[in-house]
Amino acid sequence: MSSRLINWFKFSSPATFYPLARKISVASAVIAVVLIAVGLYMSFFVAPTDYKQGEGYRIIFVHVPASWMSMFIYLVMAAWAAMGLVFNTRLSAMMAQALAPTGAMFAFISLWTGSFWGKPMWGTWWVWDARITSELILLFLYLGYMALRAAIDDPRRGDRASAILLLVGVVNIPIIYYSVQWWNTLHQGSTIKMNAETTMDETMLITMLIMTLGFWAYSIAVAMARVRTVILERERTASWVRELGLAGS
Amino acid sequence: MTPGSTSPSLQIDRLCCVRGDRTLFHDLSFAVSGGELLHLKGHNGSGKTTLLRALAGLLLPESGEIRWQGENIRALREEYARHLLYLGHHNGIKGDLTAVENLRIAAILDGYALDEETAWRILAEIGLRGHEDLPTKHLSQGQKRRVALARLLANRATVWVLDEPFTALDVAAVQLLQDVIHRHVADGGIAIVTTHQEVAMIGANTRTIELGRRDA
Amino acid sequence: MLEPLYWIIRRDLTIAMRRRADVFTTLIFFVIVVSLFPLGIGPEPETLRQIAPGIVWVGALLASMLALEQIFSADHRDGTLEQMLLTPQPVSVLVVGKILAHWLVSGVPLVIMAPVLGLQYNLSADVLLVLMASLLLGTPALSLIGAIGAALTLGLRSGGVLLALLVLPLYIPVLIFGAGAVEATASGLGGQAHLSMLAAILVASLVLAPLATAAALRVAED
Amino acid sequence: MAEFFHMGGYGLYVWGSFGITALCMIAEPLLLRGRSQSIRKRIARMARVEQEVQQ
Repeated sequence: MSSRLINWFKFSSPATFYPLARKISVASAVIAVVLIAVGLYMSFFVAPTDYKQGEGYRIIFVHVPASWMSMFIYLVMAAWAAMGLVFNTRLSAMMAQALAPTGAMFAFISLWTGSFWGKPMWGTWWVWDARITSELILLFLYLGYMALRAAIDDPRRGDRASAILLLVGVVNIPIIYYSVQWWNTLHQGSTIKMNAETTMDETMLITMLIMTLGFWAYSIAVAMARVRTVILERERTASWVRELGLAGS
Repeated sequence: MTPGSTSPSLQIDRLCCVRGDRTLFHDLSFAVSGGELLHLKGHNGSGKTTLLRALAGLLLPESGEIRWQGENIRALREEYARHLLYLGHHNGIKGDLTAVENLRIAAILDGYALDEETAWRILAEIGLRGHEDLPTKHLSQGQKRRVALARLLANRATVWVLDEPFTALDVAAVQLLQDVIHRHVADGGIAIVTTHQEVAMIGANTRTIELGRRDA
Repeated sequence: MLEPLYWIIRRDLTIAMRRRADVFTTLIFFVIVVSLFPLGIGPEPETLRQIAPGIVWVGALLASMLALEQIFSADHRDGTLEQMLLTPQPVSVLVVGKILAHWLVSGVPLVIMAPVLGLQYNLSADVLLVLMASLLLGTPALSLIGAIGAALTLGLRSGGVLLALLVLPLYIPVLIFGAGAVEATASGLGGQAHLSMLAAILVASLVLAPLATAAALRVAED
Repeated sequence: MAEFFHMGGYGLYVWGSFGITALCMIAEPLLLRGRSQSIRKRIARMARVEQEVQQ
């Protein structure tokens, strides 16, 4: 009996999740729009000018949330991957798959805005700073994951292989980060901190938190929308997909 | 053979395998016990190879269980492998090693020692006299298959899972292989065999399952 | 557990000895890549001495990665890999054996060759010694980590390039501590700390990487 | 207003950062929409073909 239940669970969970994902996606999208609008308003009109970095510091309101999201999404993907490997559920692998492009995008935004912040502050577009270098490596890890997924035709093999890669990556991230930091201190890296927490004004902190929450909601909205597409792509022959009656929509 | 009085048994419970978009079989259930020969038939693409790979534990089924002595083979892993001999489409022999070396390495990895003398005797029995110490890449297709099949004579596994064992074999070898399989079954072992050509696998305790009949 | 390990190493070494030409390809690649840099940078001895640790290390890293692509593919093609997954031996032990054999054939020659290449870059004797030590600790770690990537990309169309994309980011710590050890010695700081970090990475990857590789091989043979 | 866009001399950097972020976060949902529509169309087409076959 119990194995029958598991059976049912495995087969129909993408089907039952499909409509649920839509609800989550729409709700998160609304929250994201509101939070990001508030966050942008605060970034430009409420938060005061920094006495050291002038108006240029406002970049951190997108840079820091994007960096946090890029790291956090990788961890979430790894957690889904582990679940998928242990319980052999397809949906968890699909969730990891759906999150990857968004995570990679945030890693890219983090690098881009970091570079735009560094140019006026340090005078160069690129500095081999420990954080920036680690973020670059994180982007490589995302790209590797997506490339591996794309290279494997059988989706189930793709699920399991990319899950292993994610877990290997997540074990390695602290080691990579530590080694990059070691390397950086030995080579007299830049001493300027990007988000010097000590000088952070309270409104700045609140603004950053609101932006971060907005990015969170955005990520959930996009990931849920993408997981719906992934489900359709992978389950296109399943009877429940045919019964959706997608014609016209 | 396993010690103790329980007869070996392999149970397949509501097995379902998917390849890409295609469901190869769905809710497939059957059981095989010691002294039985299971002959799997089916057209190309009906999922015979997939089923055998699942039975060997190489392939993770979409759902359902395969149980050896009542326990899921996924949980048993190495313990199940001890009782299993799988022969797939590939011969599983290294072209740079000789037949004797191939046979001995396979034996050691399977967990038992095979001395040089026995290896030579087995290879002679299977009709490779004079080719024993030649790198197997110099052998013909049929001879390579014989090297792979020599493992059947050396092995002590209970469950034989053989995927198309008769391909590339001549009439004499087919006869020999049939005898070996029937002897194994008569000794209380299990043999699960696929063929697509009509090789007479009939003997005592032979059961035939045809895959791909019902449309999944 | 040690007996199958011994036999798998013996098996792979026997095969490698019977196709000796393959062994030299990796080594020649290493020599050529490292010799290319002075041609691109200029023969200034001081500049070369400064960048030597990085170049020799990156060269060794690329050579070891290229060699790794082959570690499982032959066994995958002829079906011996699936037989290995079906033996009563723990797959991770067999994987360790295969990696060790592979390292003996492709990694050790790099370690031996490195000081010769170091001479091209005017490195002093004690620096060369540390270079060898760092490679001796580092290349097996590279093989262990790279084997995960080789198993994940087994049988895929774009295997080689994909392997590089997956594995190179994971190689970064080994590169940092490996080249760092040599550089620290050259600048008189001493490379002890770096070498012990390398040893720690080697031990960690010896414990963890074979498990991941074994899991990846099971997936690849699915 | 001009002063606001000038950002105390940091205009290029601030707007370059916020701009690319906005671009990415608007482009991603749009691209996703395209992908979703193409698979929906394909499923609808498959369903039509199936119906025709049945008739």
